[in-house]
Amino acid sequence: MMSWSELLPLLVVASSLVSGGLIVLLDEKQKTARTILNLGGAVLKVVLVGFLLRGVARGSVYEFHFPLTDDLEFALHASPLSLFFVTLSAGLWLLTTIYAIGYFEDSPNLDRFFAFFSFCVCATTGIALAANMLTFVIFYEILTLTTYPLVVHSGTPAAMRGGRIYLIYTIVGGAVVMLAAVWLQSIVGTYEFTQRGIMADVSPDRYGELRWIFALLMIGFGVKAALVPLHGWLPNAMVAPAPVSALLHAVAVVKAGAFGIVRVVYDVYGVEFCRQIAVTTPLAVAASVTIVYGSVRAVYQDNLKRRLAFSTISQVSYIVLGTAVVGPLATTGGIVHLVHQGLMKITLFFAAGNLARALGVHKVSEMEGVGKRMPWTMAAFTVGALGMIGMPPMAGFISKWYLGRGALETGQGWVVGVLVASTILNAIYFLPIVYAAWFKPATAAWAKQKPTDASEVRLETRWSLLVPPVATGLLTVLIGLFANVPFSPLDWTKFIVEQEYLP
Amino acid sequence: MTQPILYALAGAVMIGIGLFGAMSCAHVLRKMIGLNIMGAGTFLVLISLARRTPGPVPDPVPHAMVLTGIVVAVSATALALALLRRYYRETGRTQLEPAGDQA
Amino acid sequence: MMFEILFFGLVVLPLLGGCLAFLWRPLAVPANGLVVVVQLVCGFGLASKVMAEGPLTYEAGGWDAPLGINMYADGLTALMLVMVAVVAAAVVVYADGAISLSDQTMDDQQLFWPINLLLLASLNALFLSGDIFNLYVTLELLTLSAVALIGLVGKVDALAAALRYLLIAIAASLLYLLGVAILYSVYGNVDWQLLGGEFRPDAPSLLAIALILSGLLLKTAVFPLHFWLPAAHASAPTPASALLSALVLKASFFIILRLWFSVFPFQDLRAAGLLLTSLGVAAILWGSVQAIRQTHLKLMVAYSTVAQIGYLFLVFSLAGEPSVAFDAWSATALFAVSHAFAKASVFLAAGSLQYATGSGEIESLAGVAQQQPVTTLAFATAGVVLIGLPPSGAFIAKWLLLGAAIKAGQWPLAAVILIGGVLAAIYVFRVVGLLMLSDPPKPTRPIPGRMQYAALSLAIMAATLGVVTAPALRLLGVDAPFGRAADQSLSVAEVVKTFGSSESSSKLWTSSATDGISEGVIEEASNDELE
Amino acid sequence: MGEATFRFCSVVVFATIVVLIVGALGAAILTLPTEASGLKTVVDGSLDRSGAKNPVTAVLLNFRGYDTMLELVVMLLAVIGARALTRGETYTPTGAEADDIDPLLHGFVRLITPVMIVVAGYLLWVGGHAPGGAFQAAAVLAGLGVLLQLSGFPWFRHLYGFAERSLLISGVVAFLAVGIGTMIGPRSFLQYPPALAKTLILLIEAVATVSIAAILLTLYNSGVLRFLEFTRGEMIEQKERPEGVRVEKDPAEPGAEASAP
Repeated sequence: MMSWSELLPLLVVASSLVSGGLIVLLDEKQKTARTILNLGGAVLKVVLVGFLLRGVARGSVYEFHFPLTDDLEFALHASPLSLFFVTLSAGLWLLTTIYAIGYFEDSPNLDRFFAFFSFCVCATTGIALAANMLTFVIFYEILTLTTYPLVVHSGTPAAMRGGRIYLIYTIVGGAVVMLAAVWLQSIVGTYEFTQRGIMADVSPDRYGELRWIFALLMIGFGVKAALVPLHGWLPNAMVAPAPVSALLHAVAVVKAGAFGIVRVVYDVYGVEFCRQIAVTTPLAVAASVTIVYGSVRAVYQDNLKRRLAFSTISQVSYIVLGTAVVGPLATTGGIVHLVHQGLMKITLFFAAGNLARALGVHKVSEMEGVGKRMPWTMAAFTVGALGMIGMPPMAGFISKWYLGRGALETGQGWVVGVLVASTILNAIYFLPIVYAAWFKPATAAWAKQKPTDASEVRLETRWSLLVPPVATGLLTVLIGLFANVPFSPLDWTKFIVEQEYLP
Repeated sequence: MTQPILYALAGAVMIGIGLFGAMSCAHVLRKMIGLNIMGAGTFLVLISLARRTPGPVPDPVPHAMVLTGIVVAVSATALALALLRRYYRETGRTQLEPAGDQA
Repeated sequence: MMFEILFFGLVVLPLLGGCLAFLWRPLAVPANGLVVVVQLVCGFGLASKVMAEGPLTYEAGGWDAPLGINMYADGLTALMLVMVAVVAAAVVVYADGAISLSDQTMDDQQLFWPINLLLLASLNALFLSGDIFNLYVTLELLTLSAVALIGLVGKVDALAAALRYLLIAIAASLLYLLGVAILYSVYGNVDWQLLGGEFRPDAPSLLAIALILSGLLLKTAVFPLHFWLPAAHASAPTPASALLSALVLKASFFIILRLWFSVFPFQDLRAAGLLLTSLGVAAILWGSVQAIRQTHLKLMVAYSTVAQIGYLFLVFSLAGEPSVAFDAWSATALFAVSHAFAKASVFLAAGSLQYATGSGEIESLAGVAQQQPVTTLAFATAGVVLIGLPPSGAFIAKWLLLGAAIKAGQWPLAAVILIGGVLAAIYVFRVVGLLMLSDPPKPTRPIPGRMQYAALSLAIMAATLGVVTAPALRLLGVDAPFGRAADQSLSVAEVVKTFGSSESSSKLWTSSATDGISEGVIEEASNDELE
Repeated sequence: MGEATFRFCSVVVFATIVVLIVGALGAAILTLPTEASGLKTVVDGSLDRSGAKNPVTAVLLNFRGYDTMLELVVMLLAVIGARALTRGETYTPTGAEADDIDPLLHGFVRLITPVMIVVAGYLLWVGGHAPGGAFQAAAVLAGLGVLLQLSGFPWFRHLYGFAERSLLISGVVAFLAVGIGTMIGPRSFLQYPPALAKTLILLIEAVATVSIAAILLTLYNSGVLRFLEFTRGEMIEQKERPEGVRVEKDPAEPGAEASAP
C-alpha cells in the first residue's frame, strides 16, 4: 500500500491526467460537465499543491519511485525548487482555465482542447517534480506532444505551419536532451537531482565529455527556453489562441526549458562545478545575446502578440542569466524571475487576448485610445508592461535588482550593462503602447461584438476574461511590494539559494 | 570422392541452376520452375548426405525431412500458380513489374 | 502439465478452430473470438509461469530431442506470445467490423477467419519451437497464410504484391532449408539447444550461418532486401497489413535473434554482426526517407516498417560489448513488441481512414479529425510511439539502445537512433497535421465503433507499454543469452577470467538459467581456489 | 543505361551470386566427413516402439509426427488460398465438349479406376515397413481424380461445398483428434501408447491419404479455368497492350499443361 508521502506527488501530477481523460470521454455538447471538470481539476491541483507546500515546510519528504528497468526508475520528489515551479504552474493554470473557458465559449473541438490543456499541465507538474533526468525527459517530451494540438487548435494553415515549426524545433531539442541525458548516465551511472550536483566523484579526465554534455543540454533545453538562435519557433507559435499563448509563454513550455537549465546547473552539475569547468561564461553570453536580441526585435513588431513573443524570448533569458552569473544574489534574481516573468507575461497575454476578442485589435497601431474602452484590461496590461521594464514596485524590479547586485558582487559588471540596455529597450517597446492606449484618441475602427452574456454588457468584456488579468496584475504589484514577507516567491527563493550556496 | 558426395555436388549445381533461373527469368512461371529446380537440388543434397552411413541403410531422418519439404514445395508452387493465373486473368500479364522503391 | 495446456491453447486449438472455421461459416467468428481469448490467457499464463519457474520445455510427440521435436519457452518466447495474443485480439475485433463493411462477395472475405487462425497457430508454433527444421515448416505455414491473406482482396496490385512476396519467400525458405541441411549433416541434429552446445565455426557451419541468415533476412525485409515489403503490406486488406507488419516480420527476426545469440558463436562473428547492424542503419535512414516521400497512406506506413525493422538490427554490433549486451538485447525485444502494438494500430487506423475518406492518398485526409476523432487519436498516439517518445516501450528501448551505443563507444549508432526518431516525427506529423486541419470540413463515411476502438486500445497499450518495462525485462532475463545487468554486478570479466576462456563462459550463459548463474559460478570458483 | 546493358549487367551479377553460392556449397560439401550416420542409430534404437517398421515412416508419423501434421496444415492453407483466388471454380467438360470425349478413354477410365484405388491402398499399407505411405497413395488417388474429371464423369461434380471442405480438413483434424486423444491419455501430444501406435498411425495415414488426395485435386482444379481464362486473357492482352511494347508470346503461357501438379 502506498503511503501518503508517496501518493501526494503522484496525485499532483495525475490529477490533471484524470480530468483530461474524463474530458476526452465527454460529448462535445456537455459544456457544463466539461467546465466542472476543468475547474474541479484546476482547483483540486491547487489544493493538493497546498498540502504539498505545507508538508515540505514542516519538513516532510514526498517521494515516489517506480522502477522501469534494473537501473532506471521513474521518480518524483518534492524539493523546494520543484515546489516553486509547481506552485507557479498550478496557480496560473487555474487562472488560465477560467480565462480559456470564457475565451472559447462555443467554438468547436473544445473537448480536444481542454483534454490536451489538462495533459499539458500534467506534463508541466511532472517536469517540476521529476527527481531524475529520465523522468524529466519523459515529461519534457510529453509536454511537446500535448502542446502541439493546442498550438494548431484553430486548424488554419497558418496554425499548422506554426505547429510544424514548433514540433521540428522541440522534437530535435528533445532528441538532443535525450542524447545528453543518456551520455551523462553512462558516465555517472544512475542519479537523482541533488543539490550541488553529482559530479564530485567524476575523474577530471572526463571533464571534456561533461562540457560537451553540458553544451548539449543547454542546446536541448535552450530550444524550449527560446535561447537565440534556437528561438525561431516561438514567434511562429503565436498564431495559437490567447490562452495557449499564455500557457506557452508563462506557465509551461518556455518555463520548462528555463527550469531544465536551472535543474542542470544547480542539481546535476552543481553551480560551483559549472564554474570550475568553465561553462558558465558561455552560457551567460548566450543569455545576454538573447536578452538584447529579443528586445531589439520586439521594438520592430507591430503585431502585438509577436511583440510579446520577442519580449518573452528576452525575459526568459533573465532566468538563464541569473543562473550563469554564479553567485547567491544573481541566482536569487534568476530563480525568482521564473515566477515574476510568468505572472507579468500572462497578464500581458490575457490582456492581448481580451483586446483581440472584444475589439479585434491585433496590432500595436490599432491600440490608440483603447484604455478608455477597456480600462480594466489596459490597467492590467500597464502593470505587466511596467513590471517588464523593471519599474518599482512591480515584481520585475525585484528580479532585475537582484540580478544586477549579483553581477556586481561577482565582479561581472558587463552584465549590468546588458540589464540596462534591455531595460531601455523594454521601455522603448512598451511605453509607447501604454501612452497611446491611455492618452491618445481612438483612431482605429474596432470590431463590434455582440455581447453574449450579462456581464459583457455591464463590463468591458465577460467577467471570466477580466478576473484573470486583473488578478495576475494585482499579484505582480503585491509580490513586488511585499517581497520580503514569509512564503513570498523571493523568500522561498532565498531558502532554495541558501541550500545551494551555504556550506 | 564418394558417391554420396558426388550426388550432393550435383545437388549444389542444381541449386545454382535453379537460383539463376529464378533470378534472371522474367516470366513468373519460369521463376517458379527455377525455384522448383532449386528445391530439388536442396532435397538432393539432403538425401545424398544421408547416404553417408556406414551400412546399406541410409539415415531416415533427412528422408522424412525431404518428404516434408516436397509437400511444402508442392503447396507453395500450387498457391503461386493459382496467384499467377488470377493475376494473368486480371491483367493479361505474365511478368511482375520490377520491384523497387515506390516514389 | 502446464505446457500441455499452453500447447493446446496456443497451437492445437487455433488449428482446430481454423479447420472448423473453414468447414462451417457460422463457426468462423466465434472460433476466432474463442482462440483470441484463450491466447491471451495462455500468453500471460506462460509469462507468469516462466517468470516464476524458469524456462519450460515440452516434447511434441513424446520423444526427446534429437529424435523428437522439443518445444521450448523462455522469457523471450513468452514475451513474443503475449505480443501475438494482444495484437491478434485487436485485429480480430477490427476485422469483424471491417468485413461487415466490405462490398466484396461474402465468400472471399469470410476466408479471412480460417486463414487468420492458421496464421496465429503458425506464429505460436514458431515462437515455441525448439527445432530448426520445425521452424522451417512453421515459417512456410506463416508465408502461405500471409500470402493467402494478401491475395484475398483479389485486386491487381495485391495479387502482384502477393506473388512477388511468395516467390521471395520460397527462395528464402529454400536458402534457410539448405542451411539447416548443412547443419544437420555436420552435427547430426536439428535441435537448436543441442546445436548451441556443440557449435564450431568450421567452414560448413559458417556457410550454413550465411545461408540461414540470408533466407531470414529476406523474410525480415531488412534493407536492401525490403523491396517486396511496401507493396505487399500496403495492398493487403487492412487487418492482414496489421498482422504482417506487426507479427509476421517479427517471427523471422525472432529466429535470427535466437540463432545468433544462442546457437551461433556470435563473438567470433563480429564482422558479420557489424554488417547486420549496418543494414539496420541503412534501413532506418532509407525507410524513413522513403516514408516521408510517400503520397499513399498505407505505403507510408509500410515504409515506416522498413525503417523500424532497422532498429532491431542494431543489437548485432552492440552485443559485442559484454557490459551492454543484455541491455541491447532486451531493448531489441522490447522494441519489437512496442513496434508490433504501434504498427498494428497505425495500420488499423490507416485502414479506417482510407475507408472513411474513400481514398488512400495522404492529401485526401485533410480535415478528417473532426469527423473521426477516435481514429485520429489512435493514429497520432501510435505514431508517437513509432517516433519513440515516452511513455512508450519504444522510448525505454531507445534509451537503453542509446545507452548501449554510447557505452560501447559506437557514436554513429547513437546518432542514427536519434535521427530515425526525428525522421519518424516528420512523416507521422505530416499526416496528423493534415488530419487536424479545420477546413475544409470533410464528409466521411461512418466507421463501426469496434474498428475505431480496436485501433485506439492498441495505440494506448503501445503508448503505456513503458509502464510495464520492469516486469517485461525481468521476463526477458529468464534464460537470456546474457546475464542481466543486475545479476552481472560481479562483472562478466571476473567470471570469464575464472573460466579461462570467453568461449566456455558464453556457452555457460546459453545452457543454464540465468538466475543464480553469478552465484553459482562464483561459488564454484571460490571452491576451486580453496582446494 | 540501355535496356540491353542493364540486362547484361544483371545477368553478370546473378551469375556471380550463383557461382559464389555453388562454389561455397561445393567446398563445404567436400569438407564434410565422408561417413556420418546422423540420427540413424537413435532411430534404429527406438524403431520397435514406434509402431512402424519402415524407419522413414516412423520418423514421419511418430518421432516427428508434429512436423507432418503442420505439413498437412501447409497444404490446407495452400488450398484455402488457391480457392480464395479462383473462387472454387472447377472445370468439367460439359455439353458438346463432353460428347467429344473418346469412348475409348471412357472405357479405359472405367477399367483403371478400381486398379488405381487398389494401388493406392497398397501403397498406404506398405508404408508401414517399406517405401510408401500416405503421400504416395494420395498422389495416385489424386491422379485418378484428375483422370475422372477430365473424362467427364458427372458424379464428380457433386463433390463440392461442405463435403469437399470436410475432406480437405479431414487429415489435419485426424491428426489433431489423435493428438488430443493422447493428451487426454495423459501423454504428450501425438505420443502414441506403444501398443496402439501401429493402429493409430494407420488410422491417421488412411484419413490423410483421402484428405491429401482431395487437396491435390482441388489445387489442380484451382488452376483449371483454361477456356474461360484463355479467351478472356487474350482479349485483355489485345486491349491493353501499349503500342510499341513487345508482348511476350511464350509457348509456356500459363496453360493447363504447365500447372498440372
